[in-house]
Amino acid sequence: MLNKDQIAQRIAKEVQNGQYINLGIGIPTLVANYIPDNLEVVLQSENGLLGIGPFPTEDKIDPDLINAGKQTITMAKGSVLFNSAESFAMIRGGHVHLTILGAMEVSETGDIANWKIPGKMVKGMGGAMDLVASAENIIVAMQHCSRDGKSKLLQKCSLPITGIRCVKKIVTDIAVLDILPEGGFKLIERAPGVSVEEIKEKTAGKLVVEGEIPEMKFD
Amino acid sequence: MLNKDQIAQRIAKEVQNGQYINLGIGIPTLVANYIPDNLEVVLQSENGLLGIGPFPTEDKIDPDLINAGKQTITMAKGSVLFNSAESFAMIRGGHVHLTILGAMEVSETGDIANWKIPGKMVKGMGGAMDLVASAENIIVAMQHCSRDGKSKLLQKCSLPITGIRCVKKIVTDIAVLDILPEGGFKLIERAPGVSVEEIKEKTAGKLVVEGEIPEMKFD
Amino acid sequence: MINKTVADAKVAVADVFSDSVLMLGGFGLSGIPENCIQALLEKDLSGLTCISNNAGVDDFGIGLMLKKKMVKKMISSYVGENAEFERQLLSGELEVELIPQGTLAERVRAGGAGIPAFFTPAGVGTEVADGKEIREFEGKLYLLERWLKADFAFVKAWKGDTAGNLIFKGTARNFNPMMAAAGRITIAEVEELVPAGELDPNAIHTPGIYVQRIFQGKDYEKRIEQRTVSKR
Amino acid sequence: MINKTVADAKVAVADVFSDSVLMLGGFGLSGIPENCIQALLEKDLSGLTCISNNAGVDDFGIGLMLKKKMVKKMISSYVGENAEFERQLLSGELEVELIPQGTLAERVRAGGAGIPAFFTPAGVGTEVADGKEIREFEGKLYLLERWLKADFAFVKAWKGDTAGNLIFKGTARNFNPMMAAAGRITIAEVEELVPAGELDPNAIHTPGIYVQRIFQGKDYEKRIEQRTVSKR
Repeated sequence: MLNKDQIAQRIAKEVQNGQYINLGIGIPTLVANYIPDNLEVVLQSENGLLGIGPFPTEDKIDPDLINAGKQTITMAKGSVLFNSAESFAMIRGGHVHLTILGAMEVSETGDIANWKIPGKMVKGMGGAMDLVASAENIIVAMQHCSRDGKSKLLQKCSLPITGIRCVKKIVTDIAVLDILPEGGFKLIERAPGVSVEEIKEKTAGKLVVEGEIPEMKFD
Repeated sequence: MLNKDQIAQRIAKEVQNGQYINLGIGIPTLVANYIPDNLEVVLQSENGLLGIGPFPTEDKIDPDLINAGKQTITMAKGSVLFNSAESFAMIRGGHVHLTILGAMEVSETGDIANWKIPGKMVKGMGGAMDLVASAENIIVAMQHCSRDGKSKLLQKCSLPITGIRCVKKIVTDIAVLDILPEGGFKLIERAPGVSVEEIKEKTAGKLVVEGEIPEMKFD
Repeated sequence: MINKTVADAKVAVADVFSDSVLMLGGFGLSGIPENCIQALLEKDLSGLTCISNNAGVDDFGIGLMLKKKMVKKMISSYVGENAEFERQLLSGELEVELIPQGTLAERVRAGGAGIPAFFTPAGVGTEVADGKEIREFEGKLYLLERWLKADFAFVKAWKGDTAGNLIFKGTARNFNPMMAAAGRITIAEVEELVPAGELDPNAIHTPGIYVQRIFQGKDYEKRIEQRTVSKR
Repeated sequence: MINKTVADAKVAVADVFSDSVLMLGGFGLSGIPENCIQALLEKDLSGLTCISNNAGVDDFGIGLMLKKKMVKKMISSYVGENAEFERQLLSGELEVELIPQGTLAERVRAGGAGIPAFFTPAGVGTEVADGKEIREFEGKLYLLERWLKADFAFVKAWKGDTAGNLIFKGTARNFNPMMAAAGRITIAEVEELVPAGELDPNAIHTPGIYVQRIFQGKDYEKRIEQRTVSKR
């Protein structure tokens, strides 16, 4: 089973040179730590920055420079600032190549639920609905099952939906899976030591297994 | 009968302190020369400038600084540059207080025709349709009659329309007229030496004359 | 150039009335109109509708207005951690309309730009689409969304001039420029107010045409929500 | 930061193909992509659709492309004085779609911003409204207008960096920023190309995300259409 950093590390392998990328809060934020130095990519913060740098040292903290998770940040070389309308124009217009975000549930047709649990205090969808409705390529980082052992990869989401037919790939603590255009979770890789059988058991939606499923490799 | 400069001079009297103003090509451009120095107004150029200054001296000409008539200009103190979408956002959003433009015909309900003559080469409407559809206050500068003596203040425009029910006031070479909300050209002032009779003769649309009509005064 | 300077926040907000619709710039606590919020707190107001991406925290920003029960309705994309907010929401004292962040930004932009409605993909297939017109363009589904406008917009900029031209700093820009354009009366507070003509006309973010009043604010706290540092 | 520099205009336009849809920045002859237009003239192209506010003059700008009969259709707001344009239009060789200038700007902006359609008041009651959906909002009539996008967008900036970030000068900005965002492939030519990191991130007009290729142009003529001077 992968820990959060390993999920992030595995997702980082999907990053390609020259991409503009939006990283959601949580595990997705960790992906930045594993993007190889030889790749030139630009991280977008939807509150108005292209070119997120590392967190600041104590003396460089600026309250006027935060990311979408409200954390203090720095700007990378060549970065650019803009307003929220321009930021979502970029997102909606399909200019961001890759969006990585967390989820509570994903359906076998690529629907995602990640903003609301009925009966609990609703905090709002923030930019998630815009991101999932707009991005060409969405990778979800999530735990395969909830704490009480229920699969979060379902035939149909049970929670209120954030967006429909949008997720392309999922990296969980036990597997990497693609969403097939015709529907279904296609198993691509297993976490080290995890069997196909276990993944089958833990996937409530339609799982497609073809041929030998390799174990993930970490450098 | 007023000449073009006098029409501009009369229109300038309608300008109020603190207004943002868009001046069309032709007579409207001349209005800038007659705005009293004690009024603080800002002239918009819809190609991307608030704060048009005087024409440049020979040594100050900059091909990257033109007005909507493609004339070289300068920038007034406190001016600001922006793109065409922002410029028309200002116009469409009703932020420009006063629009002054020329017309070929105006109807008694405030329709204006000023962009196209059937059978002649069509050059395009430029920003005119946006301006007339958006502005709260539109003043038209025009000749009362065409060269062959036909009235240009009509019951209904004969030429293709630029915008409907938008003109509020007209200043011609012989009269100042308001468009009444219920329809009709209400005569406000006569040009020096021009009789009400003559204005009646030259106005094809419904003319409303109430009480004594004063002569225009020029300082 | 038209001079829009007013003395201070108190003068600037003098005519704000109960039951009016307000827009307040900022993302989290970054770029919020601190001085105007303080001045609003000192007025006897109620029934306000506040359009702002977030709702502050319990003891800062819009959170303080909630605590004083000035706010009837919040229109936001994310209302975050705010115990008093939660209490009022659950008790039914406060009405909340949650809007996707990009849709919120675009609706406010549309309000300033005279666009009464536009189509966006955000929210298709979700409860956000309930009751809204859905239409297909080039094989993809979109929702029709309406503009947002306000009686008063409060924005916070880094520098401003007496003509109302504004320059923001860092990510404190966020919703401020669109809200400046969407307010019937827009009040700008700035860290540094300079005479018209001192800002580079080519580097101004918000043209002064959108701003009706401007003043130099003071005592900015600029509270940080998530102080995150790296060691090196 | 991603390096988008290409050697020159010739390399930048190498894959432009016949029958493609182009956007070209500029207002009149101000801010037009002179180098790219020259490079396009040297290619064997036909059937192009050109979206540009104006159509150049007989011997400069898009006028030269018209003369070479590369253009099938112009989408503009004002086509001005251009004898060859007029001849081709009257003979039926050239198709022209005239659009109100603000609608053109907003349709291009919508193309870049992923807004497939929006309502605008411009053109209500005129022939521009023919065949378009009309709807009333708050007592006023509006037309539904669609986005515009292009296979290639050509923009001209004053300064740019290797990451594609652009700063324009004066009123030469005009349609360039929206077109940069609305092109599938956007090619920026700049008067001065600097390494990424040298432009003020807070003063950039077009974020580099919209630009796929950038090069430093040369021999800018910057022709003036209406040279107007004052004596003092």
